Amino acid sequence: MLKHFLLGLALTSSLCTAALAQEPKMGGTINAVIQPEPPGLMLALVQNGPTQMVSGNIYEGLLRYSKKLEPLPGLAESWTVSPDAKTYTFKLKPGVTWHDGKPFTSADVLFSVETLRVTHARARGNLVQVDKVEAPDDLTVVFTLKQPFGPFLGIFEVGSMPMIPKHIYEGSDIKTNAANNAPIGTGPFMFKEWKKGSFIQLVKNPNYHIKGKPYIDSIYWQIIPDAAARSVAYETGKVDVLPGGSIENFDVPRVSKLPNTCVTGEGWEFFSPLAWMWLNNRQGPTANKLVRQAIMYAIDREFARDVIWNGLGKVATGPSASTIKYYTDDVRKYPYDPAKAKALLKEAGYKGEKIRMMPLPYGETWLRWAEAIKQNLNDVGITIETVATDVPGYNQKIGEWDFDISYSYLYQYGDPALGVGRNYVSSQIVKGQQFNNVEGYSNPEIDQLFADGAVATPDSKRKEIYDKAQKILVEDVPVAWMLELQFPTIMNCKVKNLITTGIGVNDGFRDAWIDK
Amino acid sequence: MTAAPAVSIKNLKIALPKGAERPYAVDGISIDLIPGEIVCVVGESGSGKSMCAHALMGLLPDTVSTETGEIAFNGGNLLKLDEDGWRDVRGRHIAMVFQEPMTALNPLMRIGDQMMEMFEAHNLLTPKERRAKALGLAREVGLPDPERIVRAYPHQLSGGQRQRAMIAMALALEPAVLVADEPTTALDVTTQAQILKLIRDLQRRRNMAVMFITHDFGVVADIADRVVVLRYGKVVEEGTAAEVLTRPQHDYTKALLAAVPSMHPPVRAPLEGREKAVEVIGLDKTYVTSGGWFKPDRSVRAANEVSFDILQGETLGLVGESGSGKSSVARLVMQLIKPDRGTVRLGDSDLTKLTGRALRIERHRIQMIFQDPFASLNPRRKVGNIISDGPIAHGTDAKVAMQRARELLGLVGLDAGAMERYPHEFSGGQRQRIGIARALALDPEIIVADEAVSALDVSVQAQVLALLEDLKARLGLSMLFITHDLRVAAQICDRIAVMQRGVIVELKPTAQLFASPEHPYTRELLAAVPGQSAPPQAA
Amino acid sequence: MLSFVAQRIVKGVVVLLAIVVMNFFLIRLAPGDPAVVMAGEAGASDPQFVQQLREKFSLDKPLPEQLLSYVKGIVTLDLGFSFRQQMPVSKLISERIGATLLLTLTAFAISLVLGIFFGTLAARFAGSWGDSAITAAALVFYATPIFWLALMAILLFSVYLGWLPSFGYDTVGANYTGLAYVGDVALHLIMPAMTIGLFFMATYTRMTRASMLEVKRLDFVKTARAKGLRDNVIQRRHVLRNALLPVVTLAGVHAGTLIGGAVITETVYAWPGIGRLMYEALLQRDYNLLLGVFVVCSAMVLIFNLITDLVYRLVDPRIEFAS
Amino acid sequence: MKAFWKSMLRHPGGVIGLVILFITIFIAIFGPTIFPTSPWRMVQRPFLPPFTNPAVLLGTDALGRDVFAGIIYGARVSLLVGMVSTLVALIVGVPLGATAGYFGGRVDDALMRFTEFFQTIPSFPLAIVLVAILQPSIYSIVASIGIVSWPPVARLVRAEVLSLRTREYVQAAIVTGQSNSWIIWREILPNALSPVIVLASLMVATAILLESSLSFLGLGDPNMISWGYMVGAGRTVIRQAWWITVFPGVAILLAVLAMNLVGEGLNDALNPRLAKGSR
Repeated sequence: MLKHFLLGLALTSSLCTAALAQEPKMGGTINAVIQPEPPGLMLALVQNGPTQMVSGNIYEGLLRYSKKLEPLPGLAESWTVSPDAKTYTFKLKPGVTWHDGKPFTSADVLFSVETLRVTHARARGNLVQVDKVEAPDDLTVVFTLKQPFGPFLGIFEVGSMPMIPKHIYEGSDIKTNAANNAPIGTGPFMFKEWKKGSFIQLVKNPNYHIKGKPYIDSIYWQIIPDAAARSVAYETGKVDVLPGGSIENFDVPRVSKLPNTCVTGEGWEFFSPLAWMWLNNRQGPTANKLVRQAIMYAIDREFARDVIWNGLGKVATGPSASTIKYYTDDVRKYPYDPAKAKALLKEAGYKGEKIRMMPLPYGETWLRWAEAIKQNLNDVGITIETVATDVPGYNQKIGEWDFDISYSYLYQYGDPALGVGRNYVSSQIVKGQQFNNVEGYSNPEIDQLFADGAVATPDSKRKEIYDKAQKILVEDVPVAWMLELQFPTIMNCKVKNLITTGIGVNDGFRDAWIDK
Repeated sequence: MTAAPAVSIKNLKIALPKGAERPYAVDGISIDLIPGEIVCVVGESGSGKSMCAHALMGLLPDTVSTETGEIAFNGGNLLKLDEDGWRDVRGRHIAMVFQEPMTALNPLMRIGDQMMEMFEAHNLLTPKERRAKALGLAREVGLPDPERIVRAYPHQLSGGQRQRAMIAMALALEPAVLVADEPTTALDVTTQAQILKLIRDLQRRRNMAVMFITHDFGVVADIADRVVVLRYGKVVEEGTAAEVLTRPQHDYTKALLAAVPSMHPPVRAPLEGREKAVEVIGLDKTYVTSGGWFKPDRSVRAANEVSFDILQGETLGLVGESGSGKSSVARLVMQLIKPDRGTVRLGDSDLTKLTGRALRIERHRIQMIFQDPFASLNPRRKVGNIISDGPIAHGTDAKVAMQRARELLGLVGLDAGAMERYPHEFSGGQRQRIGIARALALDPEIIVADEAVSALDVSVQAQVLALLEDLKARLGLSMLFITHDLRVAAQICDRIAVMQRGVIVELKPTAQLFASPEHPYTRELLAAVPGQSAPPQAA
Repeated sequence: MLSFVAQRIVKGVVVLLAIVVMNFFLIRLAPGDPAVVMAGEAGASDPQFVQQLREKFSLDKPLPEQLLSYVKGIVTLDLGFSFRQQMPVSKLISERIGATLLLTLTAFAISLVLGIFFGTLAARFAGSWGDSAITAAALVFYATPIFWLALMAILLFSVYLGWLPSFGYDTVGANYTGLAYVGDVALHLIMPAMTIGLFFMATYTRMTRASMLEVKRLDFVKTARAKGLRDNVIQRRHVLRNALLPVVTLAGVHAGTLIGGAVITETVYAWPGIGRLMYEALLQRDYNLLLGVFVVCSAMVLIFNLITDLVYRLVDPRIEFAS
Repeated sequence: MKAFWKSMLRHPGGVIGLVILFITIFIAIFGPTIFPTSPWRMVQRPFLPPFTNPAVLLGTDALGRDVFAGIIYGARVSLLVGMVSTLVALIVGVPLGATAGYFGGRVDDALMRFTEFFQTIPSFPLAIVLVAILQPSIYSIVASIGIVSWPPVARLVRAEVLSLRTREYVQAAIVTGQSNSWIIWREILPNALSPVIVLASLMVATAILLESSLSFLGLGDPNMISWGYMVGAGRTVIRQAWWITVFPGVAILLAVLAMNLVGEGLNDALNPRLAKGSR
């Protein structure tokens, strides 16, 4: 049954691709689900998932990225890199205007960079290597780095570095500026209305800088808090697009099979979410490498993929997802092998001490997964006590290292220097945070490798370094990697060309159109 | 005299549901109700008298059923009527007045509206005429300020006014027959006298046939033309009032009549020179209800400078109508409520000064017998415990206390087997005996009896009174006897204090009080006691 | 009567302040704070970022100081600023409360009217099969978990029959006006209102029935029968009116609590009300918003209690306007 | 006692309720011994429909776990939560109500203000907040349900005590020199018990519903399987696997129904006023 379903999935995806050949039609409205309701739409201030998804239509970044993560022109028409890999020059697209009609210039880029350095934690990290930013003319921006930084061209996506209008925010308190409630960007859609608890409406930007686009007149982001109700809304034709993660996994196969439904797993390449179990390396049985390895053998990851994730995604082989740069699978393998797990536990001298497990409170899928793993671990003789909490409690407990086993899935942003190293180098063992080296793994060799990898040139050198790092990490099992996740986007087949880049729905509905 | 009966009940048999103490509530009763005549149906509780009244209205509860018999009215048999037929009869031809006027009136409707319903029920008159009629009726039954009363709600009226309103309602359609089910039982004695007079007058004026249910022979003597005595659902004696009251034939009737206490106090042994058992000086108690922020507080003075004393071996009666403060005084004396001012002195100790443990210890010297034999015993404790709990609390060994309880049960005329039983297994009179045993268990010096016999049937009442007298004499007790019933007071008290609105208006030796009452209120009370006039002569 | 209302309002304000203080501390006892939550959502959480957020929300100040400034705000009817939504709490609540009031009051009205109707019917024919059917149905609705009922209703009416919309307050993007808009909202309202309503309807049905059977036995009903009144007049005028008193009391208690209690229904039907807002605020540790919702809901409870008391006093002449 | 059972058994609803209740209690106590399969164990392929495989009679859930085992084990948690949280409410409410009712005056005023205060805060949201603060576990759930449900108990007990306090047998106890605590425990509370028992039986039902609602919102104890958890967990797959929600849903319905029926039976049996009257 599972196989049949996968086949169907592939088939519908290819049908969608075939549709590309058609001539886009103008007009129409798309109803999409947004979950949860975003706290705000000002991308420079708020960066959670739903905000990015909605505001990706309003704001734009300098670059976009293909599904293979190659940079594509965005607000920057072209770019050059100096031979020493320390100077990046961007040529901006001429004739771009903000939603209020004012022109978009290099001054806006400078202003955005400086603002984001204050308000956008991830941008701040990404810009650490930047020495200065200059605007020789209205349409040119030059970034000068302190030293070469391999992933630099990968930080200009709209969510990572949105362009915000200088003329509106300059001189005001950006946090309380009234424009935050009706954000102004350069994107293909403009903010129209937000009825709290019901919907957010965006309308076509008639002066968009690509003539003829966008095709759609209006987008309604519908806010429906219950997952079952969301799938009913799709089923009854009230919404056309279910972005990844908006319905429970268990419901995906059924909804996918509804008539006139297209499903795609594409559009997550840039983020490459990788799920793993945090294993506390500091204390308790999980401080022992053998126990951690035993856990890797004990959990049935194929079962999790096939049953809990409906066959979507891939079993992870190590700290990097297979979609990001320098990935290698030439590492130690951990197949499902309870017997080996038991042997390792015996060797480690584990005697059934209680281990606390804190599931990720992100909905039914994660709870089911934790239950399945609990059962897996029970089967090899590990005693698990589940600790329940809600999202804030989870964040706090993770940040304070108050767990034995927990879960997370993190984005990798295409490059190990951006999204992998942070979880394993010892300089990232900082209390109170949730996306760093929470497990407390400390290995000077790894520290050195990641430090070198970020600034090494050329690419082949970087690959060598990261290959080595992956080998060591997989042997040590600082965390138990589980799956490369895929969040399928489900939509009515009349919606065409929705996902065109590696950023997927978050990159806006610029190219989408409706077949009538 | 031989007018045709308005209604005649013939050989009526009403079956009780299975498992009741007897098969028939009413067992072959025949009664004729003749226009212009008041028939009193007399009996003790459970005699089936109320059932008769309800049968006449077609208002029997669903659990009972009429088995045989006939109620002949207007050439038909009422028992054959369907619900529509009954509706036509009720109110229009036969009307009824109930015992408890407070609950018999709808609390959410104005008095006038409830009167007007009478006409509405039978589609008579226009609303405007109905209103005028209601006003007229209110006037006829002597309600003060009728314009205001018809707009008032039941709770705004006094008990007597409510009963007048009920009577007005019953008379609205000039029914041929009026059924009055203990209409004065819930009322004070002075009010009772007025209501009896009202019924009598109206009956005369309208030439109605009246069926008057009562347990009180005093009332019978005042109002009845004819008397029917019931016992266990059967008629034991029937005749004119004069015959039955003066020359009762049946033993039961005789016993009932004999049990009615006389208005003439017996001669009592003088008590001069004895010591004071209790001294009550200047008790004051005011109840205050907060009126909210912008309204004055409302206050009721339950006891106003109340002073008296009781000699050793003496019974002091405290007499008054409801609301006179006599029960409050009993509770003040018992320290169940604390007075605002005043002293209760038992020998050398002042109870009002004691609190907490000290008071609890001293309490055994003064004990109380309560009014309601059903409410005064904890239904969830065995009789043995009820009696022995007090002594045990005072430190008596449990075994000794139990033994003593057994003896006390014997003393009040119950056998020791009662120890292991629960209160609900006893009759009202027996319960009151248990209550007396409980009071005696602590070897008190003084007993406060608060309406101790008021809830009992007249024959049982006589027995309990006799028991009290006997015990008092044997144990040398003093007693504060609170009652509303002057007849009872006359029989048992050495002295009587009459209370009105928190004040003792007169305190005198019993015989003297009855012979020459001084205070107008005392006179009024004495005059209102039913059954003093000679039985009415048969017309 | 005015003094009664004034007195109640002053008492209510005192209760509200106590609720503010208690909940203020209670909410802060929960693990995690809004800064941590927002940092978590942003996918980045360096200490600088969290510290910025804390400062922005004044969470770095000592608790008593925070409380004092919050209470000061409350006194001037300012419920503070929502950390997460970047908006005054009063604005967020006022945007939502209309939907909640519409939902709960409709549910309340439906349940009260139908409940009394069925309860009266059952009491009138006590012991008949109709009575048994009503009583049984009431029991079943009373015992059904509300979220289960909601899911089943969506399946039946939205998916299989396609009669009713499954979510939302109105048809988004339809831009109906006038009567068409009212009709559209009404259509959306039916299922959520019935879901809440059925439970309470069951309660009122049972209560009305029991109360009527009790009143039926009272003396004044006998008086009414002795007058020769028709049975349905007796039932309506004498039995029902008196039987409704306890129902009114209970309904008053419900009317207030309903407003905060619609969390589940609002969630399942995506109804944009404050029950959901409260739950979301809790999950985001949006202290001010959560407190604000509590204060408003509690105020509603007090207002409805007051209304109930006033109604009660109008219906029952025995109670006077004193405390 | 005999009379009590007699009148209880006269009430057909009460009998049905008692039967269901006893079966549920029996399952809660002995079920796990009789059916040793852990409800967490993945025993079959996921989404196996009911009545197709006798080994998993009621089918399997999204992970291939036995729904029947879940119902059996869930009975224990649901009943436990229902009863213990009611007990908590009684432990808070009864002494509070009794104290207020017995001593009256300022004590009464203060305690009743306190009760009103708790009644003013919407109860379900308060329960949610409390569980969130204490973090979901069987203890926090029981505590929160108890905390939000005691005010009606306190009010009922107070009203009962207030009326019983003036009863003559209570006055008799005072007069015979009994202490306050003796009077409250021996004379008053035993007689206030019947309405409290009736209320408690209904509260158990409400608590089971509350627990299921909390579970539905994801605030259940993850170490214990309860019916509410099963419904909550199954709701996302309600379309393809109705049995995952329907069976535990029916279990909740039956248990709550049983408690209500028992409550009504108790009410009629313990309330002589109703028992005597014609029905």
